[in-house]
Amino acid sequence: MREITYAEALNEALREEMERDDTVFIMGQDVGKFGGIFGVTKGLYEKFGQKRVRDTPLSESAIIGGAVGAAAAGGMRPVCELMLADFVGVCVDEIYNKAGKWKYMHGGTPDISIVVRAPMGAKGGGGSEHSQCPEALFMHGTGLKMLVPSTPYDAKGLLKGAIRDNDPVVFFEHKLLYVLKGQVPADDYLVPIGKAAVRKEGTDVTILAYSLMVHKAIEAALTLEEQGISAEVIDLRSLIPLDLETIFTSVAKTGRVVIAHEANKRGGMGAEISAVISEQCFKELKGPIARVAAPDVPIPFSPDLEQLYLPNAEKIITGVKLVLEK
Amino acid sequence: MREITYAEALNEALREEMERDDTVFIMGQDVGKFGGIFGVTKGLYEKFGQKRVRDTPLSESAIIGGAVGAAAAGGMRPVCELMLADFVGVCVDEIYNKAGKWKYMHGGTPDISIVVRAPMGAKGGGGSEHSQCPEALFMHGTGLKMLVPSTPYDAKGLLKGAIRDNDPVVFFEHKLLYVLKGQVPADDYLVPIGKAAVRKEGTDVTILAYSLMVHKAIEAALTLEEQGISAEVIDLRSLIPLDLETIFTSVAKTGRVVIAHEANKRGGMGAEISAVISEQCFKELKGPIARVAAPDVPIPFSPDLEQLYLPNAEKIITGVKLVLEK
Amino acid sequence: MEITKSLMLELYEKMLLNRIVEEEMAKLVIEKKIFGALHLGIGHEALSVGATLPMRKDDYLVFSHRGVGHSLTKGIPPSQIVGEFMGRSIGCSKGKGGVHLSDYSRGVLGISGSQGGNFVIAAGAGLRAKMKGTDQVAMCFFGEGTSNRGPFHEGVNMAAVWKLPVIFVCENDTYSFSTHQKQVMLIDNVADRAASYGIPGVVVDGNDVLAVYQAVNQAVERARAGEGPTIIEGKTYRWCGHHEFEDGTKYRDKAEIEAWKQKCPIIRVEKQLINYGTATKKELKQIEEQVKENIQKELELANNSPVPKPEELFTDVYANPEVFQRGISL
Amino acid sequence: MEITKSLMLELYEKMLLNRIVEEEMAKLVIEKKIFGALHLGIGHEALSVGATLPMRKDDYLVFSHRGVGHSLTKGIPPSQIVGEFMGRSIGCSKGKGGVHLSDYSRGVLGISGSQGGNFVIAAGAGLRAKMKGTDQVAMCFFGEGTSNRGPFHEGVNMAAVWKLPVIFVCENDTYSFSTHQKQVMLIDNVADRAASYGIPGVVVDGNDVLAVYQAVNQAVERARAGEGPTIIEGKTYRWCGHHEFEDGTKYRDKAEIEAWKQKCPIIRVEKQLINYGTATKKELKQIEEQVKENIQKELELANNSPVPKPEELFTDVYANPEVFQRGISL
Ligand SMILES: Cc1ncc(C[n+]2csc(CCOP(=O)(O)OP(=O)(O)O)c2C)c(N)n1
Ligand SMILES: Cc1ncc(C[n+]2csc(CCOP(=O)(O)OP(=O)(O)O)c2C)c(N)n1
Ligand SMILES: [Mg+2]
Ligand SMILES: [Mg+2]
Repeated sequence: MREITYAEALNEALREEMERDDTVFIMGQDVGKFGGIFGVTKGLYEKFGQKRVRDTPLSESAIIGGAVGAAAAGGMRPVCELMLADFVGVCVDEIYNKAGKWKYMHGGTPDISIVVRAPMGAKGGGGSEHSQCPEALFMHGTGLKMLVPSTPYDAKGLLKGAIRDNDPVVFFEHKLLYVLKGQVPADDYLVPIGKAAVRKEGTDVTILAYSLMVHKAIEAALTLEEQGISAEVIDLRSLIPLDLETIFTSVAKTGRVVIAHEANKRGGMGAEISAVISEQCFKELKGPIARVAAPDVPIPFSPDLEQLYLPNAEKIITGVKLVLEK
Repeated sequence: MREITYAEALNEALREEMERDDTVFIMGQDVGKFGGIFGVTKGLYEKFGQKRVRDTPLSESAIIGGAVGAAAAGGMRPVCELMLADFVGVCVDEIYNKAGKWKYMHGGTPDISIVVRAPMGAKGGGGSEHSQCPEALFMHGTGLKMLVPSTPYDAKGLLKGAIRDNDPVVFFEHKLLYVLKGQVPADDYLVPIGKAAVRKEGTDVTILAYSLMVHKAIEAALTLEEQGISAEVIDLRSLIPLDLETIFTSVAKTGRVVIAHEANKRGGMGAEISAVISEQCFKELKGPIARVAAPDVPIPFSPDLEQLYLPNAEKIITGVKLVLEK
Repeated sequence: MEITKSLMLELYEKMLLNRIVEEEMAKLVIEKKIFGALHLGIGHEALSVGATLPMRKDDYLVFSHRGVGHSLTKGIPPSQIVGEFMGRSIGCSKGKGGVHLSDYSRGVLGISGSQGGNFVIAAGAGLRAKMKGTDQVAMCFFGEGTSNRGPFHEGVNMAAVWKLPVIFVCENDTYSFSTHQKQVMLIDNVADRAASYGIPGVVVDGNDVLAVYQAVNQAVERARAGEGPTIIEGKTYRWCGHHEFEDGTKYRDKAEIEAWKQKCPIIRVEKQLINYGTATKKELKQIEEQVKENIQKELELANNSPVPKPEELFTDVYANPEVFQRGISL
Repeated sequence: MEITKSLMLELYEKMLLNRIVEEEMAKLVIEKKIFGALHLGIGHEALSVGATLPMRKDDYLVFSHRGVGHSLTKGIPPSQIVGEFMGRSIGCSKGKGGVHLSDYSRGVLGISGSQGGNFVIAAGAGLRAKMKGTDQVAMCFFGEGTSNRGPFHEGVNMAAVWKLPVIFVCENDTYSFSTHQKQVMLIDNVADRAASYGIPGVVVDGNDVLAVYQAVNQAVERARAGEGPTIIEGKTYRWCGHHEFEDGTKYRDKAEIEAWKQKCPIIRVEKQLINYGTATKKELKQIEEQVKENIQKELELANNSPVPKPEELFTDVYANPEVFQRGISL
């Protein structure tokens, strides 16, 4: 199969869905002729015109609120691009309260069929306000779905699914993944929302990860393998809904869990995942659940400090050994 | 000792701190002559004038961002009132990113000595956008402190401490608590930030709660007592920092934990608390950690549905029995 | 445009309907049958009715917390509005929304609990109409106080740049809760802010239903013709408190309130009808009787409606409900 | 006000400093010694220097992402600015802020990573000055693109209503990243939005450093006198890309860029100095030599500065660090 990058895979998903369904359109800053700052919307303006690939003012409330309005008013499927995931902070009301609650509040009538795409993560010298992984903010939300693909294949398949989904989907792409190449079918396929993928089988410990961290987890698992420790790596892919079945099956097998994410630990995704496991798999657990995550500090600018800040394969290995010892 | 209400206790804290320190001032909608919609700032305008008790435009970004600016520029201690906690959604960037990160990002220089007060919770027919308990949104934040008093005594003592603290403090008051009466010293005292309170001792199970839920937990514990189950009730009071010592000591004693909060469960406060306990007290745990929380749906308006939605003593009892059985 | 007798009578009838339904709702608050915050629009009727009536059924309506009159005028039956506020299943949002009224079959998209969230939603609805190539418009009501929130700026600007068919209607009643306009903005007319976006801004007497109707109608025509948004501001006054938990006298002079009551928009149109010989007292009386009779029936419908079934708590969260997971605990 | 020779020379020197430091920084990006996004202000120097110089050391400065020139003019040594961008401990934010430059000893409060967050921070700084009764002012720089964000509206309005000593300076370079002003707003002048807040709005030639200096100086005087905020807009152009990861030619004509380079603000002041006989070529050359020499020394300082110590990762989060808890895991 041909190999393309994660960014190209996203681009293909957008193109195919826009061809298939003329209610799909794009809104965001510099997504038009410029093609988006990570190139994800490249060529779409030329193909679909400015009506469907809309450069917006620097107005995130208007972008997301406008998308909610267009969807609620009937039948539109806007795909919004936030320039960086950090900027969810200026439109939490629109995502968390409007997109997430307007269906319920209004007795179920409008489908808020929007997708909010946002590039997250540290990539070397972005600093506290340009490097965040804010997914945990939405975990507590209601009415939202949330996807975090780690491969080009999933990027395409999940984005297509998100666009076709009638519910609002927050879609986080890791900046460092855009250039990652992988096999991606040229034709139409969907990756089901709410299904995790077992990336490597193992029997001693379960490592749960998503987005960029999946690759660190696999790296860790391969090193552990050499040391005689068999780690199972699960790529969650979908944070809302979580694929509890796959998680629980693995925990039942290994009895030990490490959760890895790039965002800081306190109140992060790891908290919910850990809590749900200890609620439902208590008897199967042979040791504490470790969270390998960034410390609870803002993201430092200095690339040297940033490296210390970020979780990586080595820290995952330490985490695994910790839960195996206890 | 005299009894006053939670709202009066807060009012007293504000008055005393404003008398003590002329850098303390208040900003918010209708906090002036009107005295705030729950009466918390009553009489302060008359006493301190419009310079220090500032009615603002309907502009939450400007309220919180303005407070951050005033504090960062040097030595001011603004206390902001959001009319309802739900409206944190429109100023997440200011609270989460500016208040929480500007010290670190700027190499440690400015103290962001602000307090953000916000009335939270369902009180009968507020609906999805006027009843929320959004504390979990800030649990993941860095650089913030977060307080959630459950009694008039703590309301005064913690608010005074929050105002004197040099760090940004998010301070959630439950709407239904404003009328609660309790003993409150007329003089100056502080309740230490970061210390939980054991409200009732017990040996079979630890119930962790905060804000309004503390009262439901005590109610549940008294009923359980009659049934021969001895529950320890801990009022967390401070969510950031969490008093892990008190929590762990209790868990070591009981081995069983129920966490109760009003907000919905997924990604809520209970997740972090559960995760931290299962990380650090795994050996002491005799059963799964249960979270008694609202379901993951927006808050329904209908008071009948709202009652079904809300956690209460009965649900806490069910939760306790569940963890005792497992 | 020509003002016909039938239009005037319709305006009159809708204003009466608006007024009386709200008066009844105020009683239901006292009877503790309506919960939560009820924000009465009594005094605002020339705006709620005069600005909503020029809309078609398929136009989009987004209002503020003070939206009972607008909803009635857009055609939601009183039983469904009152029932909604009572948390009953007859409610237009099945009792789940309360003050967050909506009726998607009539283009009523709802309100934003966080004031000001509506500007951007309305822009989005306008965008939908424009992209679909329909000639629908979106109407966005808001208070002068709310015009100081950021999304006003973002929403109006986006609508302006994209020439979206949106009419922003400011119900300027001088107060935002207890706060006087002069405390929160230096300019007198919210509509003057239109200049920041390069669109027309119009100020009208917000108690003159005909003036409102005409100004809005013109803006609607402009919007349908693809010429973009307009800001229309009507100066009016709310007679009651901000909501039914306070009576509005703590921060406003009795004399000021009285003076505005003298300018009652309903009596004004009544006088116009009679003075110009357009209608007789008897005709108007008949309309009033009919309105009242109808309201009583509707109230009964609301009152007899059951509360939502417990399972309703869990429905309508997602379009694809299989998402739902609640785990073991409670 | 009188324009003295020494003022003109100071403006010239600071503009040169601004230009050359940024040119050096561009090289450091290529050498991979500067990481992250560097947004050069080359072309904007008449604004960054002309509008910052009227400030006192104790005045508050809040700028946008394009803030190197402003920081230099406010007195932060080049070593500390470049060092910050290099992530070194000499940096004015100890290498923790990077593009989020600050220096609280010089009133430089920093930038908002989310564009537009600065308006409300500046209003707050102005509020602090006003409440303390000092005559300090706060200066808030922003781009024309960012003037479409909500906090512009909220921050300027609050400053206006409370008559806060804030000067909002728009560096209008027509583009917001790749987006032309005409795509995102219908009016030509951002400063015209001042009318929405009842405050003065002034448009100046943003490449004429003397015009900028005078307009800003007047606004500063007005602010110090307690008369409230002003919006000043200078029309200018950025010569480079939005940041150093793109060169700005994908969405802008080469001819347009060239035309603006012809209007170089530094050459303009150079010509003024020489044509009016205020200074000789030799004098200017001497200044340039000095500036360059100084910059070389400063760059060396930055380059020799160590990276932050590992423990720095955990400091400066709280004023009371005992808060910190990280639990067992990693
Ligand atoms: C973001 C936000 N802040 C505050 C409130 C609380 N609130 C509701 S209505 C209102 C006053 C609105 O005044 P105005 O816009 O003039 O409308 P009016 O009530 O006069 O009709 C306030 C402060 C809110 N709902 N949302
Ligand atoms: C809230 C937010 N949205 C988007 C961005 C990304 N961004 C940074 S600068 C910029 C363009 C700003 O344009 P303008 O205000 O005109 O300033 P200029 O770059 O031209 O100096 C954008 C879109 C951001 N930092 N914050
Ligand atoms: Mg009003
Ligand atoms: Mg620009």
